[in-house]
Amino acid sequence: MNSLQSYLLLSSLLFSIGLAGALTRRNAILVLIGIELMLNAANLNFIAFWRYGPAPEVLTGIMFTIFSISIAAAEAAVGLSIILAAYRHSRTTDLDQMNSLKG
Amino acid sequence: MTTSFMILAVLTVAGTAAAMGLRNAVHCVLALALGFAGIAMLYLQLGAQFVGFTQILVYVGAVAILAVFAIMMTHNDKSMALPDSHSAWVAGCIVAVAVFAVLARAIVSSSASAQTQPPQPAATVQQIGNALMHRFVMPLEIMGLLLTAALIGAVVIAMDRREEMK
Amino acid sequence: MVGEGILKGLAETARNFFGSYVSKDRLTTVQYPEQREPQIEATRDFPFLVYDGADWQQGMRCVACQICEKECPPKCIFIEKSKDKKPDAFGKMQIYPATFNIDISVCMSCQICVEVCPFDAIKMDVEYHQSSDDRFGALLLNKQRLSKSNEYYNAIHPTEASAVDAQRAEELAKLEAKAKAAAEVKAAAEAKAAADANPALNASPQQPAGDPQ
Amino acid sequence: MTHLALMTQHLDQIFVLTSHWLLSYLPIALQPLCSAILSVAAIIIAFATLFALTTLLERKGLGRMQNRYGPNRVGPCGLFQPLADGVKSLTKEDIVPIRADRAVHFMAPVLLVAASFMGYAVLPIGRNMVMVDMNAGVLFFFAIGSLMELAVFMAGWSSRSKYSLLGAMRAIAQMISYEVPLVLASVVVLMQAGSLSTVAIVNMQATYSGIWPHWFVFTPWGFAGFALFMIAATAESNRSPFDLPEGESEIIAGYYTEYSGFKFALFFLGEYIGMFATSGMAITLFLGGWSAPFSFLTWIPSYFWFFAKLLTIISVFIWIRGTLPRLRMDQLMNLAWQFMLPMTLLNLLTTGIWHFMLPGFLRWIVCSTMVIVPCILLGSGLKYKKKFQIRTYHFSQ
Repeated sequence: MNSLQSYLLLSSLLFSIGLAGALTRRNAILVLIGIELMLNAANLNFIAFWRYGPAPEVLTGIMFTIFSISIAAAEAAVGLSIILAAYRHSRTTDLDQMNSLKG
Repeated sequence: MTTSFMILAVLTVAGTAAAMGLRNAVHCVLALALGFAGIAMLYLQLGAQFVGFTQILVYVGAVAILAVFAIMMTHNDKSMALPDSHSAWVAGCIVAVAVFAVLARAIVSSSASAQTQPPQPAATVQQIGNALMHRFVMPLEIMGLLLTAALIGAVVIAMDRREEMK
Repeated sequence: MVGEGILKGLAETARNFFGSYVSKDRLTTVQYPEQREPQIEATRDFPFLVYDGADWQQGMRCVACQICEKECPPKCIFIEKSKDKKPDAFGKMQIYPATFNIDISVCMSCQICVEVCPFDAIKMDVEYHQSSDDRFGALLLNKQRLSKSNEYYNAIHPTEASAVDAQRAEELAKLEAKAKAAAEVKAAAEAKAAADANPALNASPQQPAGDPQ
Repeated sequence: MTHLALMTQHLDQIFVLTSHWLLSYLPIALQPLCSAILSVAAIIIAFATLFALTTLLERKGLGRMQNRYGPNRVGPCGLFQPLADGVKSLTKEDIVPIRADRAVHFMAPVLLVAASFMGYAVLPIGRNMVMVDMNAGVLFFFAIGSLMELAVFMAGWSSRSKYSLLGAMRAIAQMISYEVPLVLASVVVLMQAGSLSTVAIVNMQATYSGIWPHWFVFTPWGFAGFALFMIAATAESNRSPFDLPEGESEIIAGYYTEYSGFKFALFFLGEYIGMFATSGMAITLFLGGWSAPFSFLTWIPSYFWFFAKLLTIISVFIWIRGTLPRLRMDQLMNLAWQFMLPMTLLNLLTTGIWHFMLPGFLRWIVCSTMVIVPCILLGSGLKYKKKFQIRTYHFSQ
């Protein structure tokens, strides 16, 4: 039996992994990836709730996930280009070393 | 829990954990692609075919490749070889474990999550299309605008300004 | 018009495709093991040693002077002189090569050995079927494998070979005339000895027709 | 008469019936699994054979286009050449560069071949001959196609060779650039068919008015879409004239420079299988899938038509490879973003207009103009873009 609970637990585990990555990694790209992972965990939650929810025919969960995926794509593109610009400026992607605001 | 769910869950968790734990950044992204594919298959298992394929198309096909490109372009970064600092690692893991503990406790104790399997709801492409064109037409338009803005913004930000200065 | 060049190109390749089935002279490929292109006369690949007469050891023109060994740019020739001597084509006693090896995997077919040889003993071969599964042994040619008869030389490079033969005949005639003169000077007393001046010469039936005898 | 009709119907369904007959001997519980295994095996065998045939056809065809014979030694007319090639690649030494990332280096060709074979799951090869009739079949196909980029990157990166990495970067840049027009060109069909299911798309085209079929390629937008799709497919499958990722004269063999033996053969296989899959998708979307070109030819089995169309497209691919020289990188990108993308977007508009105009002659004129005029304008824009100067060589003078 696949219960809603198992999906929710899995998604919270994925969220925690993403969070751990975002907190521990020093490379900006990997931090961004960790954030993407947390987004994905939320998406999995949406789909699981759509599947087990009271009114699946409204497709709200699916719609939310589709929009979320699109936003995540946009976010990844902009985020990575910001990292590239920052790298070009400070010659590093290490977040600990990017400690100057002056352009 | 069925076997297929277990396999997919293990695959996804292993992929994402490797993505967050491996030393080599490119390995991280490849493992992440595996994790994304696992999530996509979980979507398929939940009956959300369209979202599953979109997940593969966007995450494995685009975001992972984009991340790989970013890593290659910042390749001569010496700090990549350095290990992540130990204290940050421990602190991050503690926070993550704490968050997971809270979430898991909430999920287990919640009455809503103990639901049994209802009949498979249908989410055909036609239904999704109709929903996008009627109920969700405004978000769709905003999404188009956002994606266009993100496209232009990404190009402008990532453009090398040194050539302009010449 | 956009794409006109592409269409022209496509038409050209299509014409080639169908044309190659219709007209055979489009296909210039020679189907090698069954068909051979006739070789031109100046073809050359690796050196060989010329001998006169039937016996390759007896008729070997090489006198082991080692000029070719010294001149060879990639140093692929190895010669060892003999201790004893044997008469050469002109009746003179000469040493001969006890060992004569050419490593044709090293040889670059430059023909310098041929050009420096004063005895016309080394010439260029046309035999190109040298492939072998023995990487070292088969490509290191020894004296026996290098020796080829003068008829063979005449067969593969007729113009060049007849010039060489004519020159050699001339030399031989000169030598003989000299010998005859010397014999006439010594004359009467040793008339019989002069008659058979060169027994080795008589053992060379392939000497060209220009032989004064 | 009915007897004949029944016989042709049986011939048409011979593979489906055989599969049903074979499965009927198995217990019910095993039937879905065995049915899947059976169809996967059938697809792998059929398309691997087609791959072998195509390599021979390609070498022979290219040879003839260059006034050569092509392979003619192994077997009659060189028919066993693919077999000899296979044996050769199997017995060759498998070399992995010493600094290569072994695991990734090994997985790249496997992923490539697996991804390229997965696309066949949604291709209707004949009537009732599709592995899974997915509701979002076309989306599945493109999603799987995007996996190939990852495989290419893995191959190029793990080899630790500059040629491999350059080739992989070129390949990915090219595949991403051409994926946009590829998907947009197929969207016109989805607009008109109103479905993402490949079976529904083919069924819609398999009807006739008079003797003429309703293939989408026989409309202005369909023809333009087909042409754009095929150009993008050529680039997607890294074939000449878009074979920059392999560019022998510059980067040896691109991303599979460091592969040898069987892994190299796997790359080769994956590339061809991917090409067949994209061609099969073009057939499904625009050329009516398994349907016969004339209504009076419907008695010929449906799978025959699919493979006939596939072989025709492959021949055109070979013909183009024998004709056109390789593009430069900037030409490639200009073509993608300055010609293909605007054309596909305009084609979307054309399709919309076609849909809402009344059937008739006017619709044809308007839509044809909308396709042809931008094509000429954009094409001439590409053509006269660069004014080349006489190059001077400073050091040689």
